[in-house]
Amino acid sequence: MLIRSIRTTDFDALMTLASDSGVGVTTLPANEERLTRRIAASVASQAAAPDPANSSFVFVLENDEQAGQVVGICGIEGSVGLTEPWYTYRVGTAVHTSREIGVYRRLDTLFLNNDLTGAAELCSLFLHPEWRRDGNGSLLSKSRFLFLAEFPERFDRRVIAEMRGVSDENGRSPFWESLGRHFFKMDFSEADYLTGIGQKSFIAELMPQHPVYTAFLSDEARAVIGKVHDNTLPALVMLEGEGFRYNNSVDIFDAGPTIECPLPDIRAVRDSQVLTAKPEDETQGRTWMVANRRLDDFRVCLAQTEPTPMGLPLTPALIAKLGIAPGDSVRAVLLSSKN
Amino acid sequence: MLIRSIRTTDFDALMTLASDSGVGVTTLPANEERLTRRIAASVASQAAAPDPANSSFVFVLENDEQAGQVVGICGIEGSVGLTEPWYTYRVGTAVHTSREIGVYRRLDTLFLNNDLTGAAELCSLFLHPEWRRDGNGSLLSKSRFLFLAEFPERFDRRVIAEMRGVSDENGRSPFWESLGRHFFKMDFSEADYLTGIGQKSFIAELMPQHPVYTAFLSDEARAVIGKVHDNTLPALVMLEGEGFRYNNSVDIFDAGPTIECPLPDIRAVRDSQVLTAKPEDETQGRTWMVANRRLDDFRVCLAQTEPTPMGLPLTPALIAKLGIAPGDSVRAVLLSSKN
Amino acid sequence: MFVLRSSRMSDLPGVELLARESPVGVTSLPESRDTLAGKIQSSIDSLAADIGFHGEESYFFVQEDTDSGELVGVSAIVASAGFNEPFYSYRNETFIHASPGLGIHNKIHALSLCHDLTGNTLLASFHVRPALRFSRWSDLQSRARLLFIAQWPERFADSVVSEMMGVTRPDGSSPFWDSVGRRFFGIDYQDVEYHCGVNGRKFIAELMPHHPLYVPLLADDAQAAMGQVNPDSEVPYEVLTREGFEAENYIDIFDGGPTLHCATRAIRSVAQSRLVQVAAGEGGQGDWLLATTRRDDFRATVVTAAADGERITLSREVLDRLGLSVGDLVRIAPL
Amino acid sequence: MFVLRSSRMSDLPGVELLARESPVGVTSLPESRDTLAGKIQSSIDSLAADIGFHGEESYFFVQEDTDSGELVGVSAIVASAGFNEPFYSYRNETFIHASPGLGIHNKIHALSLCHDLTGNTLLASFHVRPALRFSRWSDLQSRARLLFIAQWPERFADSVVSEMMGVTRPDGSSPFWDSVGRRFFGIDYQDVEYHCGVNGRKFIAELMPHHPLYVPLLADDAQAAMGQVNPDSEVPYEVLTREGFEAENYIDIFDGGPTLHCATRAIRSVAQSRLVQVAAGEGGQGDWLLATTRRDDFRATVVTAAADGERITLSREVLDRLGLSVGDLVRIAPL
Repeated sequence: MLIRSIRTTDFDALMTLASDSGVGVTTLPANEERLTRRIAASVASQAAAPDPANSSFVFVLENDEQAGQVVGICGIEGSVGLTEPWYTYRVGTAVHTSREIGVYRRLDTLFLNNDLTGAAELCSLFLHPEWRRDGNGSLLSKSRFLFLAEFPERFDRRVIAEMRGVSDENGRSPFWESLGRHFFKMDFSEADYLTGIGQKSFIAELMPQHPVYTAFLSDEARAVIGKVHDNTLPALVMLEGEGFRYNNSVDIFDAGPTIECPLPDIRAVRDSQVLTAKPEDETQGRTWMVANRRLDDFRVCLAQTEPTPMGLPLTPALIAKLGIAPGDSVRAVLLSSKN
Repeated sequence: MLIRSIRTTDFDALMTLASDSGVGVTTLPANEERLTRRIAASVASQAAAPDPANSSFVFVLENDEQAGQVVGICGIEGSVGLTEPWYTYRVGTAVHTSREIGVYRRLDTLFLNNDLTGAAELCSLFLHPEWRRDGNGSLLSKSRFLFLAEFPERFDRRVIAEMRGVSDENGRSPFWESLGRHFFKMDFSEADYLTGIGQKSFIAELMPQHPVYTAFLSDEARAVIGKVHDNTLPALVMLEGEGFRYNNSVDIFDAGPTIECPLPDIRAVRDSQVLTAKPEDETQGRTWMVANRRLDDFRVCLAQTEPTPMGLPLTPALIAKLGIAPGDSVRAVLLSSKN
Repeated sequence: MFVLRSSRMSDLPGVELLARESPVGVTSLPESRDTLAGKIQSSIDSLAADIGFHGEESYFFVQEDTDSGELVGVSAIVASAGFNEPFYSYRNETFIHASPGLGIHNKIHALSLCHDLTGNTLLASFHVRPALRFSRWSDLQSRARLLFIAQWPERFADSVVSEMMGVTRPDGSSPFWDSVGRRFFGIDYQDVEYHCGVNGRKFIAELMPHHPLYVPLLADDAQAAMGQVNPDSEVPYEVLTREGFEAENYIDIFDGGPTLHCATRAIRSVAQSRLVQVAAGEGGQGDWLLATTRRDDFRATVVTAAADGERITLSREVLDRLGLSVGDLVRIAPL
Repeated sequence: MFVLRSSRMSDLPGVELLARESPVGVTSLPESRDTLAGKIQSSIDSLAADIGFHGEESYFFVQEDTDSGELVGVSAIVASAGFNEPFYSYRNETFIHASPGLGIHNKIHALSLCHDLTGNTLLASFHVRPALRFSRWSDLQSRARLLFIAQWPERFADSVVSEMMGVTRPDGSSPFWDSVGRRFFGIDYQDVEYHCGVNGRKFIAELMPHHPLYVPLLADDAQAAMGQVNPDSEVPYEVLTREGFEAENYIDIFDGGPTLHCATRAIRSVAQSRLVQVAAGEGGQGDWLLATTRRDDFRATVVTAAADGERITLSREVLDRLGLSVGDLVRIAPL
């Protein structure tokens, strides 16, 4: 399996992949015009001056053993909210006390804000269900950290990831039913889709602008604030393992948590090393992610190996797959902090 | 020099010390009744059930070579805001855009909130000016982390510290002049004093309850949001070295930053070790803080030593000063991560 | 015959009986002897003082059955609502949330805590014996205050407000309170009404929401209770809406009952009242609300009598009961 | 003589000249031929339509010098302010921040963006030639609209509002805008007025502050400009305050000028207007505002004539200029 920069020729494969994606993955809707734009943006980002405002990188997971079939996608935005406002709710606390009548009340509040404006974002993660095995999910998600480690000047120092919130098998979000529906008069999936295709101005137009006391929401809605969908739990655990933390920011539609980590503190960024690719016919050891350090044709593979003082042993096949020559440098990190 | 739990008999020494304290140290006003209460609370906390709500510990720095003169003080609250609301401003971002007329505006906002309710607080730090040397300041401040490490169940997991904001030599705060004065119709020092003596209900009564756009504040006021007083810079640097971070919470009066760190992530907590006190006539090595692990008569000293597999070498004099016997266990950590 | 007059300290036992009988939502009439005595004393002091501009005065009136001497009703005027502390209301706000692109145009209602009515003159403490409800004597109890205001306008604000009790359940709980106030106060509706009557309203600033409450998020029965009048307030509500008071903009922060308001000069009994001279005699067809113009001995009643632009003809009994002599000026308004 | 009438498309060149001459703050009268043509067409359509309840109609009137045929003034009525998008104002709010313990009692003023006036009828686009300012003809230009409203009340709301231009500096910039709006829009006052006139007001929802602005935090000259009327708006301000309009509660979100408002039935020219029959003749001392009652040919003027409760006597010239015959009904109000 190979992670590589997206190419214009990936369009058809991506449309197929996108139509398999469900409600909640707002950044990968099955919309031709938007997909075309995303691919073009990623290609343009490679040539752009190193500024977070110019960065919109997308990578694909290719099954290189089966004629280059694209089975997954992931992306990183250098800096969000610079053209359209980026909305989140902040979960805050309001304490009301009166000594005179002996009352102490603590209420949670939701403040609409744009506090995450400017942050880099991990986005667009999607892996075909058949390929959700053998560490492909980890590779797809974490490969981005080697790119961040290699090109930090192209990304904001604050890195965020939006986690899908709780909804039932029909796409019904209890948070939406209790709050958003009153203001948007539409289904959650419709609002989610509109956001996904970049029609965000309706949020400013329709959203409650004043803080909301969660006491006025349904019990089910309160219970899911800051909680992820069961399907997203593995992704959350994985990113927490990399150092990401929930900091009281939640999605305005489904109340899923936004987690964040300073770029240099991400485990796979901090622990990654630059090593020399050392050809060996056979290698063994723990599982490493290995990247080719190239901006224009970035590639990442997994390898069972262990670094030596002479460099990182890699098979010639793997070296070829990375598009490098023996003796070139690579950036590598253990796939997981636990192995 | 010796850090130890405060005692009722320290009252006179503390009144003297308090009257040397200036504007900005709201937690140590020269107020008899309040000092008496603080001492009593600390003594009572030792006997209380282990619950953050019961914890209000105060320690003193004693010059044990000069008849036990008290030259410094520091404290830890187990959980703030449980009787009176604990106010901070959150520095947020509001983005306003209109595609139609091509405008993108990013404005900072100040949201009054009680988000830090429940957190443990480092407080009441004061060291007599003559004794601000030889690492006394570091010892005074950091000794608390050994207490936190020893008795974590008595403190909230979230530990905060309020840093004094910018004011000039006359105690004039530019932030106060631009914001607070309009609502409180009093001097900064008066508001600061009232808060210090626990008269906090006037805040709810007089404070602007709606978010404030910082664009309407003076340039000087905007410039000091989240900034510390020059005199406080060393303390900030020291706490940052221990892992504390600014998270966009500022003081409602002078806009000084509140910094925070999860209790187990504080460097001196995380790296502290429990070792056996091993008597040696002479010891040498780096500078360690050594604590006696006692709740009722907690003591901390500095020692030049290095741990051995047999324990931590300490002179008999130091062991006596800690109020322990040879072979008792102590908790120790390097005074600084850098030495 | 019934006569309304400014209260004296000797009225206290009778006022207490009426307070005990009054519904719990009349916060301005608590069953506390000290509080009631304070209201009477404040009224006595206010009447004695020379006032150039309305301030912290209040006026307390009782209605007496002149045959039995029994008190049958009470009512009061507070010159400035919220003189010492703000007078809180929820303002009904409408936010329009429109997205032309999506063809959506929503009106979202919200309740904002406000002090808009602070400083207005407040009609309060209204209660009459149940047997007199919807009679001319309940009109007297409510409207004699308006003649008092018409007579001494310098003592009152340009606008007058009055809080109507909101709806409660049979057990005395309030659906509006349970969905709204309870979340912030954590105590029962009866308790908060008691605290308000006895301890003043300082704690409201400390406990009430600082941000508008979106109405669609409130419980259905709380939404239904907004602006609804308790059956116990039907009498003053009916009287005051007839006087031109409006109910749309403000509701009570505790029970959601409407707060009526009207520009002073537009109040019917103020606008239509006039000063006439007293003549002695019998007969006449008109029903008149009539009040003396003596601040040291304010009395009012309802009479059926002949009146024109200059004169009203009153029977000997009325003259006696009101302490009037022929030639005195009185203020009258059509009933 | 001057006659006001509903506008026709052939008025466009004359209207353009007046629009060019009008001050920049009259956003409802931009120098855009298309926009002006749209306003005239909308007026023609609105007059032709049968209306049961006020909606998106608007009415556009011009005043003509009947001797020269030259247009000397324009004015308009928008049946429902903010029909398609909310009508924004800043509401003047007062928050009371009191601490009894400290003996502090502050009134803090704040400006809250609101939609309170959405749906009210709006008087807009007023402009007369400078030579006619403060003459009876500027009265005619403004007040003929009120007779129109009185004649067809079902076409209008229960309240009427009108925005007065706020103060500007000699260079055309606005002190209120520079301290307030500019922070959110980042563009010049003239630009925002232009966008409003041409692009509508959708962008306001996107850019305006969502939270109240505390007045003490505004620049001194912005505070001073709140509710102040630009000299160019003195004429309509003077006319409308004479009509009973009030200026206290709302100000314009861009320049801080007052937004006047009045209950429709309380407007003086509405309340005092009456229908009378036309008689032919000369003489008479009264000055009357007079309008036809024909929706398909609305005309109005000011006459000095004799009138009583049933009849007004008009000269042959007036009858001709207004297209009236003896016996026709006209609506008149004292000038």
